[in-house]
Amino acid sequence: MDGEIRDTLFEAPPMAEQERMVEAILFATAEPVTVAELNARMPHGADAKKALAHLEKRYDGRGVAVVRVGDAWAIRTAPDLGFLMRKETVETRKLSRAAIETLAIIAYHQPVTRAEIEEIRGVGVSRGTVDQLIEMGWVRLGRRKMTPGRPVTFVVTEEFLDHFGLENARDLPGLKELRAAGLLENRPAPDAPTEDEDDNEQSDMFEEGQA
Amino acid sequence: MDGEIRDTLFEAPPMAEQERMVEAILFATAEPVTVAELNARMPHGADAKKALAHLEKRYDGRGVAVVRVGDAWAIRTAPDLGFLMRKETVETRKLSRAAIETLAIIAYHQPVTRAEIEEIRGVGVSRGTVDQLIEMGWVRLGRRKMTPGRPVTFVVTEEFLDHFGLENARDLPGLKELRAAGLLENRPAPDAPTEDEDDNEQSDMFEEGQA
Amino acid sequence: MPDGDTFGSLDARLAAEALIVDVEGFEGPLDVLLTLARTQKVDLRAISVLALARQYLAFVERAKTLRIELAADYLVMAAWLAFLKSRLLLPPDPEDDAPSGEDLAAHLAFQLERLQAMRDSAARLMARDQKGRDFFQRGITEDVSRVRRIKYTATLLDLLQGYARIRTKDEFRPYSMDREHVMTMEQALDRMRGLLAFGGEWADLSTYLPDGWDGSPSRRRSATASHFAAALELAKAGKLELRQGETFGKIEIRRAGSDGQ
Repeated sequence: MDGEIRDTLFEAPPMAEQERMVEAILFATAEPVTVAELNARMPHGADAKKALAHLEKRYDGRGVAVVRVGDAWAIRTAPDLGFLMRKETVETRKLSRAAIETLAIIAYHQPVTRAEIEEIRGVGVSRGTVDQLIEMGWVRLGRRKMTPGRPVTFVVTEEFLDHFGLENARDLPGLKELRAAGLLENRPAPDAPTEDEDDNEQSDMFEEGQA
Repeated sequence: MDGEIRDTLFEAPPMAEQERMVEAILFATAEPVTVAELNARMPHGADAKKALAHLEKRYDGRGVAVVRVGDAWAIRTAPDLGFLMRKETVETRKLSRAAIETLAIIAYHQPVTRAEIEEIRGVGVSRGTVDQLIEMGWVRLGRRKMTPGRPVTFVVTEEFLDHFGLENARDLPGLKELRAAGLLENRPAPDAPTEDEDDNEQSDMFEEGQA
Repeated sequence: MPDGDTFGSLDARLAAEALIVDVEGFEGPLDVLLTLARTQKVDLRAISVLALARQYLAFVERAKTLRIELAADYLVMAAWLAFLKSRLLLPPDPEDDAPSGEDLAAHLAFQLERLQAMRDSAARLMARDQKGRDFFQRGITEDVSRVRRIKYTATLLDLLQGYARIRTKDEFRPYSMDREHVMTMEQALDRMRGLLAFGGEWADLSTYLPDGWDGSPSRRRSATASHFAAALELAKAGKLELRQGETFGKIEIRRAGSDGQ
């Protein structure tokens, strides 16, 4: 009797059952759910990560798919069926060219300061542009840079990854090629005052920012 | 190639494809969807009703189910997994003084009736207090007393003994032992005048009232 | 390198003319330079910076003739390019340790290539499947309802104290009434020695205070201080264990060696 109680208390449900649970939780929400949260909501001893792997495979090729967004997971409709959802289509505010370019620079160069964005675009970045991206939930403040003045940096959010169907920021299209071509380097101008001590910091922080 | 395009234009997509479509539409739509609406949204010639039947079967026993809501259809959490949609937080609180005293009386005097508890405490015992102790599993109903009115009695449970590390309710220290332990140390000085008692009691009450 | 003069003359003027028409549509001097560079119809890496400088300067000249006011940063760029042009044309001065014209030109080419790369990336990003346009999130969501469950607990000491409290009411007057508002450490030590027999579980030191001493602040202070001192004494003697979760947190005590129960 005592032993039985202990079993139900301390033994995780079978994997098929865990898979059903992950399925129910992911179906119930529009936002991606982290593995930690899944584990917290499932019975003691459950292995959400493993259950997720099973579920992902199960939905392969179906009308909806299990997708990874940063360290969270969500169910989304298959992109090839978008034409059926005309009714659900959300009109996104049309972004200006400046906003789109700024967004791309933040995504590819993150964490990046306003000064660095301006240096890349060769023109001032209006407050409203970054504010708009923050308001849309695609950009947020990152850690301050350890350079004089400790300027704030900008990074992209999980919502950005979710919106563009990216598993994580390393999956940005062409990122590897750009890096190999040296185009993501923060190369100081030869005639710039020589206080740029953060040449390499940029690419280092980029990796860390995604952890 | 040309032929293929014509096929997709004029012939209904294969049933597996239709099933994917129904799946995506039911997933993404904010309300349950009728068969008529499904047909209207799917390519010409599709048979939503049939596709729905396939989908319903596919989700049989899964973490979510295809269910009928009025004359429309939706995907919903499987009924047995509703508990996953509740987040339970446990807050530990100390038992109230009244509850502890009532519990102590039951432990020391079991089996004991409500009237007896009130007599020992010198104050009424609310129904809620005893109910709380019963709900906690520390107190249960004992045999009825063979006195007029056959009142119910209360006794402590195994769980109570377990919680307090007692083999038996008789192991509770007696008055003499409590005194030896200092719990009944509040012995009056043998020569204390009795009217003093009243005085002091008053001042004590006064002080407590200020706290 | 293509002949710079070609760009400096007719072509450059034509290109400049076209740019002037919609100067409002440009996002700064780098944007103009990038557009001009495209007229060279070569890979950005093979661009003639000298030709580009000439094209840009022609663009600024043209604006001046047409009395179109350019923003300051366009003019700053013009001044810098004029300087760069002279650097590129004059033989390097061995005395001068400033960066060479070639270095400056290479950096400008890098900036243009980087801006172009970001533009291409932005276009690729926007061409991806997007949520709410190509793929969709769940339409019917279920909120997680929060249920708060309260678990009540009590220790054996609470129980015994509770019982003692009731019995004391009939038979005894509370001890505290016979004293001043001061409790000595010896008194506390005496009490706690006895109480500890039931203190197998961690309990807040304040639960050990006697009845009647938790009312007025001065009495509570005295009782707390004496019990705390007594607890330290007993801990020193190895009779009890003390712990405090955080600074200013609750001080909890239990009988020494209660672990192995």
